Amino acid sequence: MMPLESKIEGLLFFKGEEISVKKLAELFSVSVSEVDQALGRLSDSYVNRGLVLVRNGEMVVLGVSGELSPLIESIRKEELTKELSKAALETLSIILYKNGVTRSEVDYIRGVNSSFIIRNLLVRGLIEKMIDPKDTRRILYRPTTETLAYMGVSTISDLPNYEEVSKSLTNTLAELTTQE
Amino acid sequence: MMPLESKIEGLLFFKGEEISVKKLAELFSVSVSEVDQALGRLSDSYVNRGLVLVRNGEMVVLGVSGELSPLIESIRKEELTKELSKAALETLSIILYKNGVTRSEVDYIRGVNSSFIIRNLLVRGLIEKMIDPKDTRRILYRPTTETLAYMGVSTISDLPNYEEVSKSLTNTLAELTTQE
Amino acid sequence: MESRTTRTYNVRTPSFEGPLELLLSLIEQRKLFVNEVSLADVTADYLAYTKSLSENDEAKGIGTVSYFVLIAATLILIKSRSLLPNLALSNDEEEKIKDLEHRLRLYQIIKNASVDVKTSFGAKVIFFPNDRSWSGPIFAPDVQISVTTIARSIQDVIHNIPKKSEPLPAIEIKKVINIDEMISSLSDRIQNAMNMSFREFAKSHGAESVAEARVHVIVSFLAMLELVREGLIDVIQNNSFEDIHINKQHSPEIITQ
Repeated sequence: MMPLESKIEGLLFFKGEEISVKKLAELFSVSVSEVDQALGRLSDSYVNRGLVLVRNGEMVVLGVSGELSPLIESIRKEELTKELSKAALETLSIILYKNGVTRSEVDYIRGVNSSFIIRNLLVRGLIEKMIDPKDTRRILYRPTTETLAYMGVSTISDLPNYEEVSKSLTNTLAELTTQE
Repeated sequence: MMPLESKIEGLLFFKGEEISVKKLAELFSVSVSEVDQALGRLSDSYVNRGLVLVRNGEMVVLGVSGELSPLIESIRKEELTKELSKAALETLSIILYKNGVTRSEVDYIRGVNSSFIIRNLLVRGLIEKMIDPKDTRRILYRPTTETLAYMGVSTISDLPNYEEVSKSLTNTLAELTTQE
Repeated sequence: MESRTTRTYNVRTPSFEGPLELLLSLIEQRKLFVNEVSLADVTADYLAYTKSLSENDEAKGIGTVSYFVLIAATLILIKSRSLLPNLALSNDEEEKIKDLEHRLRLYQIIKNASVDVKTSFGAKVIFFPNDRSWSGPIFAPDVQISVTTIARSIQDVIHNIPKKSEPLPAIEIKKVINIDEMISSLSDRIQNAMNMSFREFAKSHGAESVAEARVHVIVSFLAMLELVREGLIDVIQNNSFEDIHINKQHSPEIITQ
């Protein structure tokens, strides 16, 4: 049986964002003081490790040890300035022309999995997530306003061959629905 | 001074996606074998922890321990598709246990054309293409890290009956070559 | 193309995606090992299934049937040798038989492994973190992003979308000599007649007896399916027991006789 601190560790890693001690207690069906103790043990276990447990009042989050921040900075810079690959440009073009598309739709159109590329486009602020208004469980991707501005396009339908392209994308996706 | 495995840990945590052993060696200005050793120590340190180090060939990534799978699934918004058709299962099994196989080899073993199934597996991110290092004109298919994660194993050799299955596959394939 | 009775038949027949799956299942049903003896044993059942496929299974499409036929040719060789031990086979034919045994063993290994894969798949998933929100997005464009490059990229995307009907796969086959002869004969006759009846074709091979005629029908049938696999001819069968009409492909206007 895995100790509580390990369960909390896995959860914090997965979430990648702040979570309250109270919420942790609820999730694991334990008391707040049990969570407190587990957090203490988790924090101790990170001595000389690459991770650190940051606690801000009632909120906790997992972070990278401060010693590594120069390295993280340089990697982040590299990520942001690296030239976009052909695959990334293709993915961006689908998201531009389709304006509101799920990851699996992008995958289907490209014939390969696009999760890493989408992640990178998100980090670079080129695309953003939105909840599908028709189905709140679905996440759609769309270009950010900055991207449109950068391209000098005031509205999506100004893109070259907009009608034709969006029609053939829609037709391809219709096949996906009939298949399922 | 922080040990190499802790630096790698912090970096993998920050990246949140797979990175090659070679890239790690470059980033920390150490040799590939030093990275290999550090990865071994890191992996060992995760026994009974909430994290797990998944290694797929030359790629490594940090994941949440499989023991926490039910919890993570319950808080995740997107649902996982766990269904695989019989044909997809067979094709995936060939690619998993053979780890690097051409489409015609898959066709040969299954006795039917597998291009449609292979495309589906590519789209789902369960397999990926790679150039055959021995013959750059050939394309090989291999499992993605995602597939190992779906199977709950941190390395390919942890697959069920891995030794036995891959050995009998290799032997049977070798028989065929000697005969030709 | 399908009558009501054939549909009921479909329901009762377990569906096999490929010839190796069918063969292995026939051998395993009999609790036999994969070897020449067991292959000879199951040949009749295999041929019966293949025949029912080509007659009844509209959904499979004739392209899939051809995979079954390829293996059927080798099985007929194996069966012939089991009946006539003195029958001399060419090196090529011997190789084909060995090759089939190998493929079946390989397939058996994979089929068994896939049971384990099915059990483990998704049972205890290792999750990777959500999209990183600990380092919020910073707008970082790339000079390549312009209307021109994006328009070009989307054209590449559309160009690479696979067409719905992909051509029949061109896998390499070493043909059994008898089938080869049938094919060249069939091809020649098609050149001349452009449209002929299957019965007429089988008959024209000059069978001496009823038994021999039956063999001709089987071999001709296999040869014809081989041609279909290669996409050379189209087969039109109006009803299960009716005659099959053969046409050269790309000549739909001369279907009627």
